[in-house]
Amino acid sequence: MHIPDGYLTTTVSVAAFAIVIVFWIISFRKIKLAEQQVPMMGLLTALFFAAMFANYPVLFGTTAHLLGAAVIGLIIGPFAGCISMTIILVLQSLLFGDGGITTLGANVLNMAVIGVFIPCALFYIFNKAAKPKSRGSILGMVFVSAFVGDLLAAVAAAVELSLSQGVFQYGLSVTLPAMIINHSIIGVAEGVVAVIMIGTLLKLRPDVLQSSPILGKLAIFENKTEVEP
Amino acid sequence: MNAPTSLRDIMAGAESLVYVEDLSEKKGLMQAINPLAKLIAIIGMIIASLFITNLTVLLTICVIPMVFAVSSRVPLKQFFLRTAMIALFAAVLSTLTLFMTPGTAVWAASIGGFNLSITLEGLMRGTVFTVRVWFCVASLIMLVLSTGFDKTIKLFASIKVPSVVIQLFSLTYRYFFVSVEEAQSVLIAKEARTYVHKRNLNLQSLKDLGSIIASLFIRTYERSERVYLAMKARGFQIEDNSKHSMPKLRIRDVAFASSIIVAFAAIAML
Amino acid sequence: MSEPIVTVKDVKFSYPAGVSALHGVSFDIKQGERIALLGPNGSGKSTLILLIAGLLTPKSGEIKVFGQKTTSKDFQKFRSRIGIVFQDPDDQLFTPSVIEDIEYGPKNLKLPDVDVHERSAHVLEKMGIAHLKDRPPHRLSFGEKKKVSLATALVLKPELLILDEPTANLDLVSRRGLIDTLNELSRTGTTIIVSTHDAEAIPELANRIVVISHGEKLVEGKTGEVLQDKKMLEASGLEPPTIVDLFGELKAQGYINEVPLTAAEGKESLLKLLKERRL
Amino acid sequence: MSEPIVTVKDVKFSYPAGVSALHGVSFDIKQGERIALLGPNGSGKSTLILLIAGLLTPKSGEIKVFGQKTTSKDFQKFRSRIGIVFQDPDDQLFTPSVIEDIEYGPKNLKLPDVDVHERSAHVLEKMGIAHLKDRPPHRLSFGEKKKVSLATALVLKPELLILDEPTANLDLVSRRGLIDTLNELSRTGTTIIVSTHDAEAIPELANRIVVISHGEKLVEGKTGEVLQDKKMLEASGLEPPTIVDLFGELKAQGYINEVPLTAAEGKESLLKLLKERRL
Ligand SMILES: Nc1ncnc2c1ncn2[C@@H]1O[C@H](COP(=O)(O)OP(=O)(O)OP(=O)(O)O)[C@@H](O)[C@H]1O
Ligand SMILES: Nc1ncnc2c1ncn2[C@@H]1O[C@H](COP(=O)(O)OP(=O)(O)OP(=O)(O)O)[C@@H](O)[C@H]1O
Ligand SMILES: [Mg+2]
Ligand SMILES: [Mg+2]
Repeated sequence: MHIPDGYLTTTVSVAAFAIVIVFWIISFRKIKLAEQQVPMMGLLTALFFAAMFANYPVLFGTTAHLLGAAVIGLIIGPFAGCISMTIILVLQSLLFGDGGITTLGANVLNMAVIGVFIPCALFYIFNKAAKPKSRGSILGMVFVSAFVGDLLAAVAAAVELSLSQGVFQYGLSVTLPAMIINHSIIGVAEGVVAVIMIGTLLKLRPDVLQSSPILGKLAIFENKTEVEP
Repeated sequence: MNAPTSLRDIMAGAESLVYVEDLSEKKGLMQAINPLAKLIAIIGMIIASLFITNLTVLLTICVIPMVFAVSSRVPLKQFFLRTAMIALFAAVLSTLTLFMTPGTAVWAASIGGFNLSITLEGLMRGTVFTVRVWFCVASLIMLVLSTGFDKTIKLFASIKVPSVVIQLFSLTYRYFFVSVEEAQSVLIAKEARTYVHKRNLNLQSLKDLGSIIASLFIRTYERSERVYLAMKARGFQIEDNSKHSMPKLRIRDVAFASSIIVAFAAIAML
Repeated sequence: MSEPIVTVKDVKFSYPAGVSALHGVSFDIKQGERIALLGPNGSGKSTLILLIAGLLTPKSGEIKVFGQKTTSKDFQKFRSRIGIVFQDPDDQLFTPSVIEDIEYGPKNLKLPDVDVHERSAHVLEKMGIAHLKDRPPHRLSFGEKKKVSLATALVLKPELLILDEPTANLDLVSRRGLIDTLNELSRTGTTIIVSTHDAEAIPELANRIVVISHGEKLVEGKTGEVLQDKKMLEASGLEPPTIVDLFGELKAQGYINEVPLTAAEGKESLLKLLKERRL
Repeated sequence: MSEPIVTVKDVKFSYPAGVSALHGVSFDIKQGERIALLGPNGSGKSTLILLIAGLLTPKSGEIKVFGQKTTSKDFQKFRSRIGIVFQDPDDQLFTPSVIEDIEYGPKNLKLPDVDVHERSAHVLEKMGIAHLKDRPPHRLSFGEKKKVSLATALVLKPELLILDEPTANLDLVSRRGLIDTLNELSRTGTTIIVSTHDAEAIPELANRIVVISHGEKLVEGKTGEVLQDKKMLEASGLEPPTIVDLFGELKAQGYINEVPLTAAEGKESLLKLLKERRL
């Protein structure tokens, strides 16, 4: 989903940067990084950065790699998640040439803003509405959030491309179906990995999730008597 | 290397970074330019190319990244390998255009009742797009290969990125390698004890990936507590006062950036 | 004479950064041998182990394991016959509980359940970790993790067992348990390779030593002989085990003829000597 | 007599899973002391170290460092006076190059550049890692990482230095370098706490020992005395250093009066003994 340089017009690129800068500033203000969180965010970002190199095959011999935006957001919260994903995208662009620099704004908008905030918002709303307690329903919500997040990020990319017809050839009638078909599959993989990861954490280290701004709001954490030191 | 597919990708990522580290330490034209000047010049080149629609002009400017590569001691084979994939993808992406663009047909056929024709305009459009994408990728890759992490950090410092963010970048970079090593060893250890090899994508391999990331996550989380303590013991503060030294902009850096920008602006306005 | 199980022939290896880690190392390991790679920090032991396990590819030269080149496609199949334990125990443990981790391998071997339990019970007891059975691996002390990680490999009874610094961070009792288990495996024909910089532990671990220094093979020989070569060891930043050093001196001064290798032998030989003199 | 720098008073600690790691440990450490926490795997050494560093909070009892409770808010400020090296070197190296890592601390201390360079050059040389200066930490061998991680703490010359298993994975030369540097620091008044399960290394590292077993303090005393108490050590899964064991036997049989602690002393004492007998 990384859009390389040469795919978007300057107008679209600049507009994307403008939106993204607003989110950066908000996120940065919101997280009020405490000292402890600096190494934590750095290390977790590194882990996801590494995990994103793992490719898996999708349709017609194409491959995709993990996006992880939803998982990051759900675990460390949307604001920290946005910063984390941004760091990853910048490193991918400047150290690997994966995704362009002029298109960095658009990539951040798709993957670090839409890809992170949408799943978090969905999960937050679901949780408010349904107050799920069973493992199955919680993980079901995780799946849906991750799936929709990935899909909407792809839709955003399709829109940006279609708005760039000065350099890019296709309009929304082509880009949208293409992206949706592809990402219905990638989205499932994304959702499955998110479910397994969060499921494992629920089992092994619920305390880690308890301090999460999103998952920590789950009803199962509410009347916990045993508190971590 | 006998490792599961996904693992090999992870390791290839780390190796590629190490490769960048090496190249960026060589002595060459691009390595000698101040990273900020380089960034501005490359962005200028990319933006200018977006306004160029003449194929001949585009093909001509493609020489520039190649000249950069040669003068920066980047092995050409590596250079082309790294840039080929994205351009190839752009070419494949353009195939539909060939048929969809109205204009003079250069080739026509009727398949199963459909009238298909490739137009000259379509061909032009597709080629221009592909060539431009290659130019952009090649320019960016030259920035990547000649800069390396060390100088990237200096670049951030010179565009006034907050120091906390720079620290986050450093930590991410450093522990990327730790994560890779951990992922690698976990997968190998697992493989040494798994007797059935599953090559294709299936639920099991996604499950494995998920559970390995989860266990790495727990370890990473716990490690971060110890790293924090180690940092604190050595005087870590969120307002970092150990300023990152930024390389000075010398006359030759300014000359490099401005000449490129002026030249490309001129070409773009042709 | 049986075919060597591992053949390392003029192997050179450099890390991507251009650090040359090994520049031309050759040796053979026969079936059932117990061999120690001894060398100071950074000499290339772990690199050699990764090469033998087929996880790195030599720049030149070749390595054959079970008669198969480690670079060949088919080597994949031989993986399961090799047990490997890394320097860092965390890398080895990936299931939610110790017992699952230990039984993961045997279960994959499709052994009957009874056998799986018997094997795991045996190794748990030997390594003194039976009480940790149901704990999650991340809730263990460093040394406990190390023991569990060794157990996961030992329980498989692989044909070739490769251990990188197995004794680091192990206390006495566990070290004894490890050596016991290695002895058992040896008896059934397992070939064992250990890497270490600690000469002290070698006499009980291995009967042949390959000394590696600065990416080269310095010496290769029987444990007793190599450990007595104090000059060579010190030149490469190592030292003989305390007992060997002490009794080496006594031998040099003509008090004894044979240098003992372990503490127990040493004690015996010294008391004998003193008794003789007293009379 | 000076105030103790560290006071551990009846400290109990359980991990969340309900594992009781320490059940009532007390001891004091005075300024300038070199103390070893000796105990087998899983006895609670690392837990104790984390408690002293203020990373964990005792369930009951209290710990004071520099007269300040580790649980108090103000303890944050004391962090920078404590140097700590964890068992795993990767926790310690968080910058992209060795030299940056070593200079990170001194630079934060706002020392003049000359001093920073002088200090780092000194410690690089002592630990034998000067040639690794510009390498990124991910391109080092395990032992090399361990050396660098020790160097990052040593270079700070902290008032209190805590080392968890410092000698594991270190070869002879580096071990010497470490001991040299610790001796230097000791002379300037640094208090040093090391944890280890390896009695062998203790005589040169510490002059007082606290033996921890199953979460309790078993014994506390001078290095020489504790190491000669073979019964106690063996009961808790440890053993005296080879030399102490050997010469302990000689003493028991009336050959010598004083048990040497290090290999060098041992050799000397034995040769003396043999010369006497020969005459
Ligand atoms: N994170 C944890 N969660 C639960 N229990 C733990 C945890 N870490 C350690 N323990 C347990 O606490 C006890 C003491 O562990 P500790 O790490 O202090 O031992 P140690 O003396 O440092 O051992 P080693 O020599 O193996 O490093 C052990 O029984 C161990 O199983
Ligand atoms: N990933 C790497 N990249 C570059 N160089 C490396 C890497 N790993 C190790 N080296 C270098 O290769 C050489 C051999 O390293 P190796 O890990 O094999 O040593 P070792 O004998 O296992 O040492 P130790 O006792 O410290 O574990 C060393 O000089 C080391 O600095
Ligand atoms: Mg090693
Ligand atoms: Mg410990």
